[in-house]
Amino acid sequence: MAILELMQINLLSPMVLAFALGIIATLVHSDLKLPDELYTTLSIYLLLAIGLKGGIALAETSLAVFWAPALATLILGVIIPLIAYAAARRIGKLSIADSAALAAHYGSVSAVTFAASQTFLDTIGIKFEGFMPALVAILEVPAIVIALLIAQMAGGQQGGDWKAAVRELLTSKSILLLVGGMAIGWLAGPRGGKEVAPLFVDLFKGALTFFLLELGMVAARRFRDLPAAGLFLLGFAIIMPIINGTLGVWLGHLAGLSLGGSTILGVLAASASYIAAPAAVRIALPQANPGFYLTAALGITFPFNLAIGLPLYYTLATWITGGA
Amino acid sequence: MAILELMQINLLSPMVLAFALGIIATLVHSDLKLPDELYTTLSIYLLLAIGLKGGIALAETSLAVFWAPALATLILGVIIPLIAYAAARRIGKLSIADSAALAAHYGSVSAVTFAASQTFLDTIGIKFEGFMPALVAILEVPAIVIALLIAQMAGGQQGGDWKAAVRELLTSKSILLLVGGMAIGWLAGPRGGKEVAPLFVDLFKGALTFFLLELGMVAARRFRDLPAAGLFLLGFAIIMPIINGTLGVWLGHLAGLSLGGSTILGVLAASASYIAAPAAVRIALPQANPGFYLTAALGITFPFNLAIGLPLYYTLATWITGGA
Amino acid sequence: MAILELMQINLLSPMVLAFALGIIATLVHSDLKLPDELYTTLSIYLLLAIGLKGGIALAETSLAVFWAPALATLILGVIIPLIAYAAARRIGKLSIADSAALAAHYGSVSAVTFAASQTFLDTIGIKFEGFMPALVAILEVPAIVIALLIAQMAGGQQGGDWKAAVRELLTSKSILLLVGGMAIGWLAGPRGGKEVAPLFVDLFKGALTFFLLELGMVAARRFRDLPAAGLFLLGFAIIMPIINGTLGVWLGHLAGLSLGGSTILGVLAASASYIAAPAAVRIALPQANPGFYLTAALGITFPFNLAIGLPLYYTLATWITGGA
Amino acid sequence: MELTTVKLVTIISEAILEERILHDLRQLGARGYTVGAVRGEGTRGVHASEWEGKSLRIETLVAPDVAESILQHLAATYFPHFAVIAYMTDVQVVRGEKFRGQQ
Amino acid sequence: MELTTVKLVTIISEAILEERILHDLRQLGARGYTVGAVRGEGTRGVHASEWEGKSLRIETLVAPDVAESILQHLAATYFPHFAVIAYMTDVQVVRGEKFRGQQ
Amino acid sequence: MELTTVKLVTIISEAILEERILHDLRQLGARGYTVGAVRGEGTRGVHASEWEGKSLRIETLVAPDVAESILQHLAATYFPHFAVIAYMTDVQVVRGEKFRGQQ
Ligand SMILES: Nc1ncnc2c1ncn2[C@@H]1O[C@H](COP(=O)(O)O)[C@@H](O)[C@H]1O
Ligand SMILES: Nc1ncnc2c1ncn2[C@@H]1O[C@H](COP(=O)(O)O)[C@@H](O)[C@H]1O
Ligand SMILES: Nc1ncnc2c1ncn2[C@@H]1O[C@H](COP(=O)(O)O)[C@@H](O)[C@H]1O
Ligand code: NA
Ligand code: NA
Ligand code: NA
Repeated sequence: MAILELMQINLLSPMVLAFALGIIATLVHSDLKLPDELYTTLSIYLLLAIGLKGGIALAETSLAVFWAPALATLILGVIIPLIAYAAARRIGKLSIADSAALAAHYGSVSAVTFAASQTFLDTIGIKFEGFMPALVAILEVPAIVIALLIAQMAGGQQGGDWKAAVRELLTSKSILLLVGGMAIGWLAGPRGGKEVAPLFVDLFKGALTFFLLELGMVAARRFRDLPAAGLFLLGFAIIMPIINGTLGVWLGHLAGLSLGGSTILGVLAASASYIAAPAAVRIALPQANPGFYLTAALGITFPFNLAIGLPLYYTLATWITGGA
Repeated sequence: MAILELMQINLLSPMVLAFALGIIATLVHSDLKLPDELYTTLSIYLLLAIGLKGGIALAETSLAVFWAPALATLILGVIIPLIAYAAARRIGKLSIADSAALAAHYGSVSAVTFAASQTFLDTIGIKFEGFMPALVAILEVPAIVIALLIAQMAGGQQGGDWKAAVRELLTSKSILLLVGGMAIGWLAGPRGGKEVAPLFVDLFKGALTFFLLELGMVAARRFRDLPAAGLFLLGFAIIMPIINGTLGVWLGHLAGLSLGGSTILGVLAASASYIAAPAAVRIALPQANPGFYLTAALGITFPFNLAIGLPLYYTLATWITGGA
Repeated sequence: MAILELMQINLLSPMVLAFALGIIATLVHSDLKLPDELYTTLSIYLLLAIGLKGGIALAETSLAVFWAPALATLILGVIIPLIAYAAARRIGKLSIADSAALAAHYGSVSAVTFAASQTFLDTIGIKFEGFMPALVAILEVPAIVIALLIAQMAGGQQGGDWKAAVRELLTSKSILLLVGGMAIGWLAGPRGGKEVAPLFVDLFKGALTFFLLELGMVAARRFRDLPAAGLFLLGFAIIMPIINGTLGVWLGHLAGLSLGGSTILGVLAASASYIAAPAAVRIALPQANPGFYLTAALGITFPFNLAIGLPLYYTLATWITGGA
Repeated sequence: MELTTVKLVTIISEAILEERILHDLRQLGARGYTVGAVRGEGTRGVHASEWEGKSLRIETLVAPDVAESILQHLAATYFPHFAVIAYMTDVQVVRGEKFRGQQ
Repeated sequence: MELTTVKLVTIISEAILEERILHDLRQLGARGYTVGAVRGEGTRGVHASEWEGKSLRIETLVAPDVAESILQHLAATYFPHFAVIAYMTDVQVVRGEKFRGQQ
Repeated sequence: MELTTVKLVTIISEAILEERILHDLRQLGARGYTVGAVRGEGTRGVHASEWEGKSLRIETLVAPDVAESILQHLAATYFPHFAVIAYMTDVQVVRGEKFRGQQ
């Protein structure tokens, strides 16, 4: 399929359309407001469901197949924050704290972007490795830790509580649900999984659609901060994912992932965290400006990946893997 | 089927029984209380689901089939508020503001009553046009605008902010979700729709049942205001829907709708809004007494339509359409 | 199957694993927190779903089959609080109020433990009578009333409002939803039930898993009060359910219940209430220490029953009923 | 603008007592109240209703004598066995008669 | 530590008026606000927005003259037809300039 | 009835600081607290935790000296980088010893 056709399929999925509806709702100042509790519930559900499915798949995966993709993911978790930090500090002339904060966000991963990529590949009929959620868990933490380390070494870290941030990170709900869900899936196996499939599998895409409606409203509120963020941030939030995505696809291919698997590793690399990273950064780098990192991650990169990134990284993957 | 048999089928549906349970819960002063957030979530879900299904159907409907029912619906949206206003002002001797408020509520439409009518027809095995949700959207707004216009022309409108009310109305969550859901369904088409069907189709009746449990409790709290509302309002809230329902069925038949479609247009005409209208009226006609319009719409007309109206309008439709 | 194998199956169910994940989340001080509204919603859902399924089954049950198990259940509701009160007062030397409070909790029943036992029997492929939820409703109230009576006769009841507590109990949400759900199921019958089955049947196990995640966190918070509760309470909260469970299995067998039915009656007898009883006791016996009864019921007995009790009572039932 | 000083009484209570306390307030002369959901910790340790949901924060604007009788009543009725606290403060309102009424 | 006394204005209002009241507050010189969800009952009986969700409890810390003009404005604009009440009280803050500003 | 005057300290804070602030309150001598969920806007623009949920409204009844040390501590520790404000006021309670304690 040509990239334009892929983009059309992607843009016309209920998921992306719901995101667009959320944006519209905010722009026309609608009184639509999803309860905070619904948002929290859906994010817990999505993380647990992603983990569960991954755990069940992992139970049937041999270490021989898994180690190379896992290593590739870890490498991404080290390299991306370094690139992101350098770009923000050298080219963008941002402060140490702001640069490290961006590095943490772009090095880590967005579980919802991951979920959207699964759904996208399902729709166009491309298979991928079942253990991909395990890579989400592997990629989530290290980049944040490395970014905080950079900040500390560069002397930009004052007033923040570094150790508290790492502790918070490891026990954060996103890690706990993802890893916990995987453990449940792995221990309960396919038989246990089948019992809860009506909730955790069948409803997944619908729940994701609902969630993206809310996320569209959140992202649109970020748009207001775009002018203040400036041109550098806009460029950063679009070019950085393309670089990281290419890197991810390529490393995935080297590590032996399939076309679908390489696409998803590209998506993971390209995506910017907006659950784990903001919380950790707020604690460890309180002087970093949330107006920068949240606007970039949630206001620009997330919509970009959702609308354009998914078909783009897939097309890249067909080139790099030679179409299979 | 005889009307008594239809009424029995309707009254013994889980939906209507849940509504009754909600009423009982309030009357016995149970501590049962559904979280407000659940109520909000369910109403968002129902509106979005109604819109989605309608949009998918609309994608497969030709304008040649659609224009006549759409026009009939618009006509209802103009006539009903005029009748309702005249009845409230002349017969009921209510103030201009109170009369216009009632006109707005009875001219507009209750999405939940619509959903219940779909479920009822499903149960007795009667088909209807897939584009009916589009008629819900068409009927929701005009009547409210016309009622506010009447109030302004009659000089009863003081202190309210008319323009703000119409703006609020057009961007209100019920319009946004209904129209937005239709756009999503229309653009995503049957393929996209199938992906989210486990959430938005399979769970629909269950969610409606849950919602009606809450609505039963809300309606029962309205019962307390019944004595203050007086005999006129009680009559109005029962006779008005019968007149409007007959009008709706008849216009639907003239416009070429099937037996099921005519029944539903009757239900739409008969139903009274309690989401869009109260919000708009509160802004534009603050001096109107909510004790009147909410008690009538939610405390009398809604239960009447749910328990008796559905089989009644269907029976009317079998007479008017000649049984097919 | 040997008991160890049964225990393994039980411990590796998604349900029990989710409970364990909730405990871990609390022990590592994770920021995971399910919204209160989700908790409330799930508990309403579970009670309504249990009732519904029971009501549908009850519609197909003849009184000839039902009266003996119902009587056996009533007897349990009278005997268990007497045993529990005597044990707490004589052996544990607790105050009259604290002893009666424990009696109320252990005499009544935990709907979630019941749901877990259904799921457990499903998993190991053991059938049970469909009318079991009716027994949950029968067992819920009497024990609490009897316990409050004991307290009053023993003179330990001061300052509490006995009549208010019983009124509160009979209109409490757990009774209302259970009995109301049964009435709906009974009236709507299998046809109506099928319409709402995607929500109330298919999603049941998934919802239970979600609920147990939260309950694990609640139970773990109770662990902190364990040292203060003392050794007697620990023993009471483990030995009491074993005694009651044995009694329940045996009476169930006498009343003609199947292997599965006897197991479940054992589970009902063994389980301790933590929805209806705490609310009633708080009103009627305010001087009883919640640190005792909640810690015992929720912090010890519930996890014990969930992890060890289910396979244990089933094994007991295979012995007592002679394996069928 | 004529401002009047009335008393704002704030009560933090277990959720289970809601109906009871609101009833008492009305009896004692309060003509309105506002309730919000909170959670908290004090000296009494665990609440029975803790895991069942939130506690309540009840506010009522009343005349000074009503305020005193409310505090007195709460202290006598609920402080011994329930997790309830209450305090009052002076606030200024427009049209004080709405809150003072003729008790 | 230098403490300054400013006015805390508390408004209980139907949810439907949120945007309007917050807009008014800004116009009248408030430089911040905090909103919580509450429910309640007063003398006016039923609210239109009652079943649609909660009422709001809006708090704003402002200079005394701003507080007075807020109360005056609310009394004139909303008290007649809407379920709105408002009151103010003195509170002490560190760094009062944040709340007093140069209106 | 013997009424005592104690200080009510109210803190509006990003949710992320909850554990930290409650810990500080205990250290500084508070013997209880009440927390509610709110949202708001001030001069500092966006919160990091904004989209992650609500802010918190923390109230604690304490002796006057404790109140002052809480305000001082918050101003020094959190005001520079976090969206936190705090204020205190006098309130009257029955049985003040519950809140004053022996710090
Ligand atoms: N010093 C305090 N400041 C604020 N709230 C308090 C204080 N002490 C108790 N509370 C509140 O009152 C409830 C009951 O307190 P207690 O009876 O001391 O356990 C607690 O859950 C808190 O919400
Ligand atoms: N005396 C009062 N004390 C506290 N809150 C009140 C009082 N009167 C009214 N309210 C609140 O203000 C809202 C509107 O009151 P009203 O306009 O009197 O119906 C009510 O829903 C309550 O939340
Ligand atoms: N003047 C004010 N009145 C009431 N609340 C305020 C005020 N200023 C700030 N706040 C609250 O404190 C939070 C942080 O404010 P700021 O640090 O100024 O952004 C806001 O989100 C509001 O909830
Ligand atoms: Na990334
Ligand atoms: Na209508
Ligand atoms: Na029991």
